Amino acid sequence: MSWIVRMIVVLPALAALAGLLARRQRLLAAGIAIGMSAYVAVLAFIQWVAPARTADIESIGRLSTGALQVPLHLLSDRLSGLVALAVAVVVLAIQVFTAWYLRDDPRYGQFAATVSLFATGMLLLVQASDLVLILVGWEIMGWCSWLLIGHDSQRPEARRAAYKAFIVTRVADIGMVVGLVALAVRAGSTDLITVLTASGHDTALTVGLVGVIIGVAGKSGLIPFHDWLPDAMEGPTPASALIHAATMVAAGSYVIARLFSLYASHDGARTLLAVLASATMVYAALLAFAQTDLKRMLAYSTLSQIAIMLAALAAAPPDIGFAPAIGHLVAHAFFKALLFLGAGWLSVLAGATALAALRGRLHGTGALRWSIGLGLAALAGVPPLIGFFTKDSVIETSIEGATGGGGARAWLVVVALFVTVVLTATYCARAWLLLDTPLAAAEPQSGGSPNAATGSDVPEAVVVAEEDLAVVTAADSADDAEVERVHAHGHAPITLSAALAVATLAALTVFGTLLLFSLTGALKPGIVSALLSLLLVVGAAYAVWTLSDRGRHDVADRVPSHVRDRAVRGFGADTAYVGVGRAVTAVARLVVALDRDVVDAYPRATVVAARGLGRVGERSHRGVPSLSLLALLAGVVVIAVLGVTAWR
Amino acid sequence: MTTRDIVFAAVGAITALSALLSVTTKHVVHSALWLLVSLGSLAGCYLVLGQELVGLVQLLVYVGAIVVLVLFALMLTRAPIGPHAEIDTPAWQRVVGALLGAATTVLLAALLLPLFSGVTVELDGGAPGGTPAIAQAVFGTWVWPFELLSVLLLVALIGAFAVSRLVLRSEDETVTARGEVRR
Amino acid sequence: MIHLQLPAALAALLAGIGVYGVLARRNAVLVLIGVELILNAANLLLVTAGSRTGAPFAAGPVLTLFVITIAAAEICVALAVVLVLFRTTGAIDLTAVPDLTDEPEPEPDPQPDPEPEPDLRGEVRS
Amino acid sequence: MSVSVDVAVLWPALVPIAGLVLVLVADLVVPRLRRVPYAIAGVASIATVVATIPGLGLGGGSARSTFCISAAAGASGASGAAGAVAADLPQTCLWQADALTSTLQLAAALAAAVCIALAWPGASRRRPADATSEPVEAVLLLAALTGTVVVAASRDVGTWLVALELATLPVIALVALSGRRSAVAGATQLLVTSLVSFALLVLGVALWFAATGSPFLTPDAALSSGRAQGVGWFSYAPLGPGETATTMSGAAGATVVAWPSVSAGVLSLGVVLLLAGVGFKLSLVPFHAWTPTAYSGASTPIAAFLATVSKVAALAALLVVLRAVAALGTPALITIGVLAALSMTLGNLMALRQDDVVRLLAWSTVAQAGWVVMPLVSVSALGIGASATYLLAYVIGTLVAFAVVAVTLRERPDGRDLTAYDGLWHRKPWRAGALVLALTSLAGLPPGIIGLVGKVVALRPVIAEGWVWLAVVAAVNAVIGVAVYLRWLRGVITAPEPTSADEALPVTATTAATLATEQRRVALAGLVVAAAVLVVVSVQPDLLLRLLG
Amino acid sequence: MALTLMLLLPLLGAVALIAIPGDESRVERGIALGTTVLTALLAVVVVTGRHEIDAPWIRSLGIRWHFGVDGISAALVILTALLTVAVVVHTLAGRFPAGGSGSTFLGCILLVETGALATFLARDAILFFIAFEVVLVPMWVLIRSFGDDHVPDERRSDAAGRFVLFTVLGSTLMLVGILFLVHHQGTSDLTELARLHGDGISRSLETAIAGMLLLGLGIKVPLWPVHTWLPPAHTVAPTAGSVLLAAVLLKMGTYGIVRLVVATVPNGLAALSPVLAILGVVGILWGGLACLVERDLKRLIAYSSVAHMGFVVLALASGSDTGLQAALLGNIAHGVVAALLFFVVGDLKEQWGSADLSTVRAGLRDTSPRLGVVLLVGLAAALGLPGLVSFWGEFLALYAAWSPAPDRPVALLRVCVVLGAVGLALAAAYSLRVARLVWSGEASGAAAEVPASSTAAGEAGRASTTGAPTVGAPAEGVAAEGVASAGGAVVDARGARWAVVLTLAVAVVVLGVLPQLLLGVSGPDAVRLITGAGVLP
Repeated sequence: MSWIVRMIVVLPALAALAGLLARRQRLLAAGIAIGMSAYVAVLAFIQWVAPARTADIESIGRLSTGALQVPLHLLSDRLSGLVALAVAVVVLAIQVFTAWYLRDDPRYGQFAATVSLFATGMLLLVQASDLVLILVGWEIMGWCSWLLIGHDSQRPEARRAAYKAFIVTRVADIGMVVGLVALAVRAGSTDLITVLTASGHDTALTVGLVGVIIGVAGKSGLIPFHDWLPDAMEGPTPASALIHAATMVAAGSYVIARLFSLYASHDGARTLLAVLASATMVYAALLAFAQTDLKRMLAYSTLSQIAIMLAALAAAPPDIGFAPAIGHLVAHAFFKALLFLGAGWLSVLAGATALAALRGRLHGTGALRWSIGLGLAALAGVPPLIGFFTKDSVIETSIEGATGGGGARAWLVVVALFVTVVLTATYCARAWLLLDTPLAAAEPQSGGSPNAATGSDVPEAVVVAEEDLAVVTAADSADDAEVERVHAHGHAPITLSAALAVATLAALTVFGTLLLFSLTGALKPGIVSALLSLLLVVGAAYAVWTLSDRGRHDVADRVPSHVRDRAVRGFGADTAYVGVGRAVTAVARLVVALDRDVVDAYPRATVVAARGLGRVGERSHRGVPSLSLLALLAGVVVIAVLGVTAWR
Repeated sequence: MTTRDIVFAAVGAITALSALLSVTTKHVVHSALWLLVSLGSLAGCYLVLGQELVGLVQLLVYVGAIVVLVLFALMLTRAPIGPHAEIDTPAWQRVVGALLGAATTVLLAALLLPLFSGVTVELDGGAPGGTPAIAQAVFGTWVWPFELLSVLLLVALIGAFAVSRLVLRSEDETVTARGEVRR
Repeated sequence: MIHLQLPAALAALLAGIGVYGVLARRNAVLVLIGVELILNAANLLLVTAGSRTGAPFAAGPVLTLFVITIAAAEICVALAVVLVLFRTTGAIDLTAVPDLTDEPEPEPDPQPDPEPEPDLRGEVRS
Repeated sequence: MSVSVDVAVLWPALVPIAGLVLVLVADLVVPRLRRVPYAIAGVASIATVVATIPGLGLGGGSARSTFCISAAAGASGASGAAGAVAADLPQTCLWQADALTSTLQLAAALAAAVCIALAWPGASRRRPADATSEPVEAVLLLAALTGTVVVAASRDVGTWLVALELATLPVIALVALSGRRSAVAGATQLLVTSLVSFALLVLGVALWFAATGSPFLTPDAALSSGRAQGVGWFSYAPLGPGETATTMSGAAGATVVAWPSVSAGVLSLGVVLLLAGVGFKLSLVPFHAWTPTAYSGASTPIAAFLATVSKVAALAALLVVLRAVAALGTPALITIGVLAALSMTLGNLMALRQDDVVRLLAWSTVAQAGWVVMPLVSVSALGIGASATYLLAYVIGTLVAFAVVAVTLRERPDGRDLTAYDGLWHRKPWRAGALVLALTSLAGLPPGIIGLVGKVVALRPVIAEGWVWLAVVAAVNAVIGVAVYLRWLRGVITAPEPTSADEALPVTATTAATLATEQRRVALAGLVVAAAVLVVVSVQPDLLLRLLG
Repeated sequence: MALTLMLLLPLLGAVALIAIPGDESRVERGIALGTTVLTALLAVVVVTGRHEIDAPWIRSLGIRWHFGVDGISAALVILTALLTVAVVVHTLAGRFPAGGSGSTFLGCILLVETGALATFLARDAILFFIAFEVVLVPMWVLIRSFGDDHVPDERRSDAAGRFVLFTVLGSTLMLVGILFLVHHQGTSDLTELARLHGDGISRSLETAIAGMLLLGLGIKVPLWPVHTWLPPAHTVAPTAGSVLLAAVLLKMGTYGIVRLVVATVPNGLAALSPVLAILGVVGILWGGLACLVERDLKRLIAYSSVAHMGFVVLALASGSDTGLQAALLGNIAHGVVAALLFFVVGDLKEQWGSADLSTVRAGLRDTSPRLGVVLLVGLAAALGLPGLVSFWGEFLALYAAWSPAPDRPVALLRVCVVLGAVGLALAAAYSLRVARLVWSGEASGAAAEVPASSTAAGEAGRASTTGAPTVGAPAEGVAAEGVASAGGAVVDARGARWAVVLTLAVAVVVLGVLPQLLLGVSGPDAVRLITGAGVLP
């Protein structure tokens, strides 16, 4: 059995390597990528069916690191089985879809290979039974996200977005690294089981848990690290699907789930997590409502949904544990992948991702309409789709946590959850109405063509210094990527396999709930909460329906325009990042100046002093015999006095 | 205080005084002559100390040869006859010189006087270091440095001879005035 | 009988006067006088110490004789050099800055000295 | 006479004297042959090298001695109770050559031979008017060598003084004989400095004699000054009953030293004056001022002689004194430490500014003198051996450097400019290799391993005494020193600028053609010998180190 | 026997090469290549067989010709030998740098190899010092004569002079420290000194000795604030010189700290560890920050070296066996990564004529994908990406600093850990900055800020800087034109050069995936060294 676990991790890596070597042969590259993902999916399925329930699968052997134990074991249990399966399936679907989506991209080979490597990172993290391996997987994903987001490296926005994504998450990783180090120190080992069972060292535990939360906040886009995620839409849509659905952003939830028993015993860390998650889920949902771009809306919805998972982990009572959160992770993986692939499909058809350009384009697209509809419904939590059950489980768990001694922290989560339910339903309804209401019924747009509308406000936003850490990205520039892509490659009908991949995800969105039965406690709907949230969803949808005049208007237009503009731009979070970047740059300039004018001044001053002394010496050595006699006799007297007094 | 002490004090005072005059006089030739007096009286000191041979050699070599050489040199270098202010170094240098000289004296005296305090030598009854003993030592014990000394003298003469005959290639060039800095 | 402190004191005095003489004179020949005074101070000390009973091998007087001889040899060479100096520069002033430029070389070499020692110069700030 | 003379032991001193006499005779017989004096001098110095070889293998405390004074002779000078004491005196010799001494003698003779080779007269005479120049120079060189050889083996103040002067006086004349105006300036400065230094030296000797009562530079003599009861002159005899201290004075033989510390103070002053007197010859700051003037005034071979043989003489003389003083177990001499630090620093700083290679080497000599005496802060066998070792390493390196300069000067008149060596690596790879080895050895960098080992050796006694400040000063100076020598090397390894090199080449060719090939060959031979020694000791430094025991 | 041969072979090769008057003939290439390859083979033999040689050398000083290999030095020996092969192959595959004959160049490389190998193998403290000095002159020649011929002679001279003078100051101070140690312990044998483990020296003296040694070795490492010699040296040095400097010479400093300080004066090191840790962390941050605004690519990598060596120093300050392992691993990691980066950057500089980042150029990703991909691997490794070789050293360094040996200041070290982790973020920032500018080929924003300063870009650069921020096809076209004319086409790595960089990139990955390859070698000896149980079996 253990070889399956190893293969799950190693195969995508091999696929990445092989794909890189075969990048010139497009078919071969696609074959490798898809074949390997399929094989991994099969293996993951086997693991899901029969997890080995062991945590000491050797990977590359124990490291000789002195007192520290680094066994580098892998594990396999129900949790890893479920998540690995979800990941593998989503990756497979994305690989299949990519083969079509990037059909004309000259660097398709690299892209597919990078996706495989990305899958390696996530699967390694899922299967790891060692903090170091978790960190390895974690960072591999970060690096691959840089490559994927920056895939269109001709576009400055893409480069900046990639840079921003990596730097922001990397800054947060300071906490992750310190946290994992602290946890390892506490246990004297990096083995997960040892870490979980170790005791004592409260400081190290606090530092460890808080550090991990900071790291997770970075990767999962919690406030204040959230702003990289919308910008990451600069990447090709499959990359967005990959990052947002099952892998990178969700990895934080998985890590905290793995460490749940430690968190369960530490209220402080959980309170921090609850506050961050609650704030993020509401804030992101609000922003999602205001977005003008479909992909950015989905990105904000991701932030909100991930925050829901983390909130579940923050509020869950210890006896229920992490299962509801993981349930929602899986559900989110399916429906978000579905939504992104659907959005990609749609953008190919429509040649844009801006909602204004997409208005009504969904109407009459058959399978695509169904897919997006299902996705949005699942996102909004409409029964009987998977999103409904998992979200309700989260709410129920939180309420249990709140009533069962969770206190203010859990109540905060509960309130935030209900608010988010309303907001989610609102923006989903808005999106559906915008996309599905035929253009004829809609009011004429004032903005003109998206190109002209977006092109005008770009320059002011992207003037950044070379050295700046963070970058301003035009809010709508994700759209430009699609526009250019379609402009370059033209429209093409979707291939059967790609459509099939989308359909599979749609099916999983509907029936995926069944998978969750394998994880005890993942499904835990409560009648009251379910009804309440259903009521809220329906109410919100109805409100949107009426306010938007049955879809003829964009309901978000009712928001005052100055507020909305700023919301579209993320309320200046990016500017704040730029500010931080500028500050760091200023410090760096100071360092360089100090390096040159202070640190290096000493050697230079030495040289000047040596030269000066030499000049003085030269002036006093012009061969005057009298002076040499003076020096001689003065020297003799001095050393004689010195010698006589210092003798013995 | 014995007779010898008194005699020595007298001769020594002459020695010191004339030495002082020889280094302070503004008169170039006087300086050499005062040196003559000083070295001569020093020979007297040697005699008082019971070292007749040394005293005689002092008179012979120093007073007879060296001082005469110095006088010759003064003449050959066209030293001005009569007092001349230009023979001394700048005042600051002389002050430093005086300080250093005083320091030398003080240092030596501070160390030597305790060393010889109370040490007396009986010279009247025929000193053991008489001339025959010296002769015996020079040609016995000290024969090796003595022979080397002869080599030294020979070489010094040859060297002095060659140097004084030296014809500079640049002789026909304009002779620069004293103290002029060319560069 | 004689107290040896007296000659010792005289020696110290002579040495001091000699040191002053060396430093106070700019005429090379007169500097030699100062040197002679120091030498004689040393000689007096040698004789004084040698006159103490028990000096082996008549060391005091013998060394004095040696020193006198060496001094004579020195003066020989010294005066020769002084004469050459006089012939070269027309003066025997020891406080003068000597003219170290030699006779014209085959090529006068008027080129300015290259900038000495550019090592460790500050980085060129770009 | 009760002085034994063993001619076989004395050969190293007799050979150069014989050569000296032979030169004079030859000049009488065949005054026209200009190379004969040099040939004789060369042969004589090489023979001196051979003569010192038997002394090299001496191990432990053994030495080849002559002019030894038997106990009876010593007693005859004294009388009474002193005679009884003198019977216990170990044999005192005026010539005592152990391994260290022999090695220094060997180095001096070898360096002299190389200098003679470098000074080999050519067919085109520099001073046609001066026919006597060559024999005089040969005589003076041999005399200076004699002085050096003798001073190293001397153990009494008489020989020591005479030999030291014998090593100094001819050099003054040699500098003056270079016949340039700057040479006269250099000679003048050297002369007055040496005269005053010699006067101080005599004063120091007198103080030594006054303090110890012994004319010998031996440990016993030194010990007699500080010990209440000893074998020396001013020692207490055991007081018999009824006797009082006052009655001990006078003819009783054992006189009273009032306070042993007084005598020690006198001794210390004596040693310091000796150090100062020798320091001038070693170019220690502040006795160094003559160095650049004299070096640049003198002709290059003479400068090389000053930088090598003279230094050997000076250090040998100093070591004779310090080996005697070492018996006192005197702790470190602060004086030497200060002098060493000053010399290194000033020498290096000044060398950094020189554009004339001879002046550069002159200042480097000052700096290296600091390194040479630095180990002597520990007045012990360790320090003395280290000092001698460093001296030899320095002598070899400097000799090679001077040889390269001398050979280059024979080819191009601007050979004293630093720029004349630009691109030497490409023009004359072997000579450049020798120069690189020499300069790196002086800088204490590989491939000049011997210089590096020298630095290790020189620092050891300092460390053993715990003189951190001096070690740090030395470390800093090692850096400046490297800057000094690399400044020269920088040009050597640079590829020549095409323009300047092409212009320079024809000049070089014609100049070389006019020069006698034999002259060049001999000079080159000198260079090759020196460089070969440098290579050998760099590969196996132990060869050099073991010579010194 | 094999060991002596291994040391003598490059030496003799160097002598032969330097003595050969000719220029770039076939014979020289053969000698250089044959010597290095043979040396590398012998190195493998020596390391696997754990050879040792012990013969008298300078008897009077008690210095023995004592060389041997153990777990601490094994990896470094192999690294040095193999990298020299890489350097020689890389050199032979291209054009020799201007400034002198090719044989001199190769000879200097071989001399550096000799010195480095001898340093890593020396088992005698003074022998170590001598070997330490051997590399100086050849490296000085490499920088001075064969340095970048685009910069004025004075800058070459300055860089070379700085290198030598700083290092000599360091090594002479180190010598003073060594002599103190040897004087008080009575032996210069490193094994014996390690066995004594500081016994018999008072604590204050131990601290003084450790201070002296650390000061001396710190210059070579280089430790902040005595690092200022490194950036100029790297900037000016030819590719081969940069590679050897970064990958081999810097290692001598940290190796020296392990051998001479950790093993012999542990208490002194413990007393100084706060200072060491602070300097290490300041170096990490300082280097990282400097890299954020540095314009010259080679200088940038030099500063990143300062940062990386800061981690090694931090690990050493912790005093635990994990820390020692981290330091040794970090050492090798930096050696491989820096070598890779300098090879690539050297190639680029050779073609660009400068390594100025403010010049606008086309992205490597498009113009020369091979160089691009290895550069990317190198940068990923430089930012400490897990799964690549640097990660392990840095992670373990942080771990070790968090849980140091008992006698260390825990609170201070933990602060250092946090700051070190900040340094990791900075590493990401500057690595990606380089990747953005070079790999993806970003038109530089700084060029727009200071248009006057970027002379190289000229007209084309100005055209592209104005064009760059605007989005859209026409502007893109202008930028592309400007890029093409300013940067010129970069010929991709081919043949032997490609093999060299590819091998290094593969090594970065393989060692990153299997760090046990290195850790396993040094593990047992590291523990013995920390506990003072002697080093050699």
